[in-house]
Amino acid sequence: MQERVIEKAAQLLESGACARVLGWKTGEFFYDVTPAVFTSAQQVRQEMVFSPFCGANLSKYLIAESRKEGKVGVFLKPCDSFSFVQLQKEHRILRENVYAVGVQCQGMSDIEALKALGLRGITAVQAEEDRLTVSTLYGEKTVALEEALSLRCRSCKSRALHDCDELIGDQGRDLDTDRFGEVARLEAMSPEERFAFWRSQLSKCIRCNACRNVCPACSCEKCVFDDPNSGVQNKAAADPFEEDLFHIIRAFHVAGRCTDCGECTRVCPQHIPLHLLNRKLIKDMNALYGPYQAGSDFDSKPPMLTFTQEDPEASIITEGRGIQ
Amino acid sequence: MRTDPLIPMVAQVTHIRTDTPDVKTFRVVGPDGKKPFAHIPGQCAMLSMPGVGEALFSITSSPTNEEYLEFSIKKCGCVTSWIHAIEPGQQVTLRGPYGNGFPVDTDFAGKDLVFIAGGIGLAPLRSVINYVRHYRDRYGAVDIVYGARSKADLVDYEEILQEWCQEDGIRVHLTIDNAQPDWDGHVGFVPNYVKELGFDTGKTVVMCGPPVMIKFTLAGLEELGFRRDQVYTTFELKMKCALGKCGRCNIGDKYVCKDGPVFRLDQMTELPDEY
Amino acid sequence: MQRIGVFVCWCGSNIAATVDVVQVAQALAKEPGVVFATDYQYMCSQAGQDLIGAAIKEHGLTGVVICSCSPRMHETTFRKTCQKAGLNPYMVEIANIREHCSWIHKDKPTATEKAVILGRAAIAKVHLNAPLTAGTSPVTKRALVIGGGIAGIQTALDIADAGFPVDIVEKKPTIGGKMTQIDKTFPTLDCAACILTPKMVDVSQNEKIDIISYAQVEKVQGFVGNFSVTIRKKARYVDESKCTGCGLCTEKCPQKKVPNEFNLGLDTRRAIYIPFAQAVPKVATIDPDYCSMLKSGKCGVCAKVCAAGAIDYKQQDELITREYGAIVVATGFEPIGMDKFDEFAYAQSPDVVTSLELERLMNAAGPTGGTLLRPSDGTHPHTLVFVQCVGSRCDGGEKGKPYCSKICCMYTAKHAMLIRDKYPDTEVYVFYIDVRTPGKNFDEFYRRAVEEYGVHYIKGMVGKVTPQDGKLKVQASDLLGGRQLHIDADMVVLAAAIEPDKSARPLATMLTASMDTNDFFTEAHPKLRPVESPTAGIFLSGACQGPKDIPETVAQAGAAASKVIGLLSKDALTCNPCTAQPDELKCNGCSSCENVCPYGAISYIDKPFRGPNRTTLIRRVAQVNPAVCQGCGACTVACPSGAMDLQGFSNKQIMAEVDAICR
Amino acid sequence: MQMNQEFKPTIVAFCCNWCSYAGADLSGTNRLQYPANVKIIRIPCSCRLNPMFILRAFQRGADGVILCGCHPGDCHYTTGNYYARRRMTLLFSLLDYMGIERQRTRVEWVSAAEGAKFAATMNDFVDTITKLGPNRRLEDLRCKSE
Amino acid sequence: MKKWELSRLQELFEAIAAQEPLYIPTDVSGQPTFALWQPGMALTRELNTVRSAKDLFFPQVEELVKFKVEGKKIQVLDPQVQIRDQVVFGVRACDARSFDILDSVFLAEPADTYYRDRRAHTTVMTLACTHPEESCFCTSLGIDPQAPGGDVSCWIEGEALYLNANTPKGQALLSRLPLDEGEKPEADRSVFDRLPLKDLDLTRFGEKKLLDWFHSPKWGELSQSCLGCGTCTFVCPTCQCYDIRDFDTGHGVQRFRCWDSCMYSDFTMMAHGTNRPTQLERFRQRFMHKLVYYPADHGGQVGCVGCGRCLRKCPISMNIVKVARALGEEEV
Repeated sequence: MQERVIEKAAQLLESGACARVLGWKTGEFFYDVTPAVFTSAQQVRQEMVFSPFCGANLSKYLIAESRKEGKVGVFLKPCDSFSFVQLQKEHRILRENVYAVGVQCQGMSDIEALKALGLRGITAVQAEEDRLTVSTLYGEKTVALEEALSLRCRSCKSRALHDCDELIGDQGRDLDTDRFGEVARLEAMSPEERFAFWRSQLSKCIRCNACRNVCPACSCEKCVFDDPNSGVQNKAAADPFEEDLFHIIRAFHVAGRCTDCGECTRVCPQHIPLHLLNRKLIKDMNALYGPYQAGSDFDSKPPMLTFTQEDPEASIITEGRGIQ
Repeated sequence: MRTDPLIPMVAQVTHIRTDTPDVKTFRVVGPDGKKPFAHIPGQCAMLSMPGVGEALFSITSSPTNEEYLEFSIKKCGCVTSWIHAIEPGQQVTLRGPYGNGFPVDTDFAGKDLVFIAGGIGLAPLRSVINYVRHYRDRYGAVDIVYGARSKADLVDYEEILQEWCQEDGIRVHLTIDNAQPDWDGHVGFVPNYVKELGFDTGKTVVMCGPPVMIKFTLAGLEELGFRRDQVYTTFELKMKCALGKCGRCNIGDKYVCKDGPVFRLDQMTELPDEY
Repeated sequence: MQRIGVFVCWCGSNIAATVDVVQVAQALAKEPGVVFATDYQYMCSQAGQDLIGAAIKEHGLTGVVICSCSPRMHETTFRKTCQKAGLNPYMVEIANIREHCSWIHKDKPTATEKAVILGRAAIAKVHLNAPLTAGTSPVTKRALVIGGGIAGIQTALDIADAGFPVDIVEKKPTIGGKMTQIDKTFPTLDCAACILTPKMVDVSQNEKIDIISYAQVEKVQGFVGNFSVTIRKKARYVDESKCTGCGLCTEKCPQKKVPNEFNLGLDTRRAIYIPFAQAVPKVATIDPDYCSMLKSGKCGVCAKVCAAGAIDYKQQDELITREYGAIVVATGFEPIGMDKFDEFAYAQSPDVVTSLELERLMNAAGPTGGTLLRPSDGTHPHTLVFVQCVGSRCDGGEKGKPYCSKICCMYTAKHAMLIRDKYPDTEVYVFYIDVRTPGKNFDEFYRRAVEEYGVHYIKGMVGKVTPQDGKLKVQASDLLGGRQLHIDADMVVLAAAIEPDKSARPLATMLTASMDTNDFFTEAHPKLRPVESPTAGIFLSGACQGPKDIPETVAQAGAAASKVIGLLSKDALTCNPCTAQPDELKCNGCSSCENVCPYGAISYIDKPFRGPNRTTLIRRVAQVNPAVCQGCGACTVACPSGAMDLQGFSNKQIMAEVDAICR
Repeated sequence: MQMNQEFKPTIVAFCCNWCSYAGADLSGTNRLQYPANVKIIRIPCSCRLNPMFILRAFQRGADGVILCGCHPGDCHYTTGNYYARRRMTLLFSLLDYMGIERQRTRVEWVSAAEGAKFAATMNDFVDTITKLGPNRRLEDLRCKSE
Repeated sequence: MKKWELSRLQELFEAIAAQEPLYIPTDVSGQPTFALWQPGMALTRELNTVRSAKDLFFPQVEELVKFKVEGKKIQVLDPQVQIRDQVVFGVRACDARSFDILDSVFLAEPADTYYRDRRAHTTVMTLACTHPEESCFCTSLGIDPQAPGGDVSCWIEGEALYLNANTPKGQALLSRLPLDEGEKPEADRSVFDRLPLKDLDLTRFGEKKLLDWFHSPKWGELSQSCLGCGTCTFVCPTCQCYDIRDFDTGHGVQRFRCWDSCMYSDFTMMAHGTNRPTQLERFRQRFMHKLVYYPADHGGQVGCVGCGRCLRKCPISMNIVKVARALGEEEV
């Protein structure tokens, strides 16, 4: 796969089809891959990488890149392609300036998953078939690829690539993973337990804004939390309330627009399961207003921007009847 | 009560003068009705309204004024808009003085001085000019070149006419950007006017104004034969602590709040041009 | 920082009895920015308004807070007051300390404390108010009247009389409405057709009036002064311009078994028909449900007999889009269906009829030529029982309506009287809950029925009607006599409740005009603005707003017309300046706002912006048409970046109110 | 809040201008009592209610927040309350999911004619919140009065 | 040197906490962080905390002063910041070095009294590293992870904790504890020689002119995928930029300071614009400050302690090592 991606990128640049290509660049280690803009085939061949650690969703970079001179090539994994479509739906990406190459994905690995297995001082990883050989400062260990799978990939919604000009690998299908299991588990708790859970999680927040800045849905020109005129600007959570406020409002602002790409949880330095907020809203919207997947098409109306006269009343929540 | 440089004192605005449509000059005294603190021309102070915010302003009154501090403030942001809306008697908080100030008693001593200001840029220079006027015998000839968009935008116009223009040994050169009916003075931009005036290269230049003005005036001065080490200017950057700690006004290895705001231009050539 | 004046109104004792107004003024005087605070007996009086005006000038006020009655009552008054004193009218905020405070609380300290908090919220808001200037929009000098009954006719005639063009949209092939079906009118007993048909002719001959019959409103866009309405004119398969109304086709048409809706199905008509002789426009219409030519392509008799060549089987529905400045709703009423009232055997016996059917049975142009005959066997009925309030004043409202249909008492008295007059051999019983006869000469009329004509009025309800041996066994209670009655009647007449026409609900949605739970249109103010809908530019005429008799309907129709004339005589309208405004620097151009805007007020443009380092960025940003925006604020919440804000109800203003209240 | 003092909740009621605010007016006109804890904020339409305002109210010390608007289908702006309904349903669900007491928030449709319903609703809501006690889970300690 | 049985570590904590509040690195909701020790609270098994130990002296949010405003009058109220003696255990050598860097900023005249008082009242017990992560590079900054410094240096070797007081404050603490005497066996240092970043050199940026680094063409490439979040700044033990903000509580105004990040677009934003308009300038500022500006002003001391937090936490895996390497390439 890596060879095909690099070759494609090089070819796009060499042929002049694209002025630049968005991909991933090798790092100091095997896992610290950085999204990068490549401008020459030579650079691509030297520095480009496509490994199971290329988790970063590149679609958000297209907001700026597609507005620059010349065409930009981009490699999109299935979940990234949902964001790609959603951003187009919101008129954020100029599609005519983008050449999208879909890359089939069997799930991405994550250094955090390896760490969760107790591995420390990881200096190298060799991938072969379905196993990873992990070299550490303290010895070598072989783990199943599945064990190294990133948290979000364990509940992948779809391997279908959307709106790509070209595919590397086969077109995938929607998957039927238990995406809302964790949400349901929380829902089943008592309010006190849920409150304790979220307090313990959100109190870790350091308001670094990584979740927001990486989120393809949080692509506002100016976020309300940064805007001195919004009346709610804040920089650090000075009170537990502000920790909640930021995440509630963020979840609400991306409701119906969040494609569930899982970047927020991936980048959180404090491992707050932020996707559980977004997934709750997705689950509710699906249950209340019919199934909807942001970024899966160009025509459907996001549930927060439409209504039916028969929508359930808010009293189903406030009177505790719940969402069926 | 904790004492910390970040904890301000309460001060009171006793008098407000409207200079131009968007500049007002505020007279501030301490809680005891006296001048809050002594300062060097070119130094600044943090004024704030709790709940609105804190901002750094240069002190425009001369240190020789024993009664109060003055600040000429242009309305441009949140804090300045608030200050423009207050009335005399309003209390504010104050901390300072901050910054190095102009080397009035060292580098400037005995020199011929040329002050060049544009718009609100006169504010920090007014303190020096009045200081120099007060100790007139310590300095040589004084030239003041001051320009604004229009006559109405000239700050301290009354003081300039009534006092500066009347004083021996001080030559005031006013200019406005565009001609207007009730103006018989010079018309044109400051950099060009400076070149037209063509000062003796032995003089020391003190300059403050918008970045464009600084840039072109400096070029003009160099054309006239001035060296950068003869030119002083003062900067404005975003500041929060004014103590060289919060990191905002950091340029290169300098902190504008603590190492500035007054710089001799040859010192700046070593710095990134992030100002 | 604003310079705010606070004015606390006593409203006589309405506020002052429960709220310590002096204390409120004193407390609010301490709020930041307040430079003047006072109280006065009646702020809305001329003296009160003068006081405000004087204070604005004397203290150089930039904002005014008035603690008084509801802003719905006097906001406009105080805005004008301030405007006169040179202050922008949108620098005024009202703290509602009457309806929301003094009138609902009894304890003075509590009410006073609350009044202070409400005042604080208003002060906090006015701090963030910005002067707003209302824009203007032009007025299209043409009115649309929806419904061609007596209400619509009268409204159209009055508007046309003032020189403005009017279109009437009527869903039936002819205008005239329910009144055409009525025989005589109470309390004068003059013939309905005699007073209505000349008016119909007036309409058809009036150059200013365009009748669009057999048509329905399909889409409404725009706003007061600038509506754009799409009307679907149904195909009648007859060219209106050619048809002379000779009626030959309606005689020759072989399809004779079509229930005649004009006579409420009591007789039949042809597949091509003119509803009645005086129809306007007097043009034939083909009923596509029955015409064999249209259904199977076989027949074509009408086309053959039509000398004018007006028949056009290929005619299509036509969509007409026209611009209007004002729209009058005159959709009228219908009697409710009787299917839920099995006890009266309406479905079982043709001799159980509704009052409107009785009108047809007594009308000279009706199926019986005006002779009262039993529909079942055409015999002369001797005993008639009238049942009142069938479906009216029903508690719970499952079977019928909670309201009084208002006209039944009088038309029943009329029917009873006419029958006793014409057929003195009949016995007429009227079962009633109450007899309601407010109105000029109404009670006299009812008393004549009882006293002169010997109609048996019995207070009580009919429990059951059972058809048996050609008779209708009526079981009823006599509440005053305290006994059960059994009457063998020949006919039973049901005073069916009336309800708004079925077309009203979808129309209200299109017009964004509000309705009450019974689907009657809501008026802008029940007393002071009875003929206007809360939606600007929409006016109400006739029974669509509530049950009415003919004189009331005509009066309201005239009133609606005069309101329309008032609107159309203006060259431009002042827009509501409290509209949404995007901050282009924050706008993402994502279209969220456009998606939720009910008025289509939002569009997008690509606009160049200054980027960092002297670059130019082209960005898609939202634009709001202030003439179209009505200021609901849906877009402001849909906007994730907060770029869209609502003037007069900005995010910061509302949050300032929240802060002040929760402090 | 002192322990020996009776808990008097702070309630913020957002009312749409056309129906519920008028309903509240009618309730006043008819002298129908409801507790003074309820303070009404007028908004043009229920769809103007930004979730931010609700959170702000809780932050600033509100113990309950209620939104009143026109009945579905009766919105002065035709569709505003339908959007409000979706937004509030989801917001309340999210708050509930985060363990915030679901009874602290409510949406009630009150027409201009329903003065009695307005008063009854407010009485009931105040009652519910009083029983529920002070808002502790979504409070900002800095905003509590000393 | 003092000694304590590792199996009785909780008892040591108990003994310290009985005298002064004790902070230890422990796992809170799955994340290692310094927390107030409570009975039973165990040391984290992770090498280091997510956030650095700087929080102890320079908390993310800190109230500075209160105001009361009435009409035109303002009252300045004491924030009543209570700073008591406290002990922090388990600070790694890198974080301990970061205190020196923070001191040079906060204790420079005029000193920040909030920071100064916390420093003065805190006894720092460091803990030597035995199991570094691959991202560790403190050794390349001249830090010995086995000689962590602070008021008391601690080592875990075998089944014992060894303690050595470095300062009078440390001695005072140890003297109050019932410790045994003992000599620490020589530790195995070989793992430090295997560290992949051991040869990194961050100290040579003083060699060239400041402006040459500033104008390096590499900055564009390096910063192009930066998200502009504050993760690196907030987990960094030496980042110390802060913002001062006011919060109107409805009863008064709280003036507080909170961490800020030079990576944020509003960091230098003024009413009429910003002097660092794009992420390139902001990104450059952060690394220039650590590698060039700070050393220029502090005798060559680099503003980085090699803790490796930014390597582990950056969402796009851009970090000081990559920057230094890229600039180094440029140099060659």
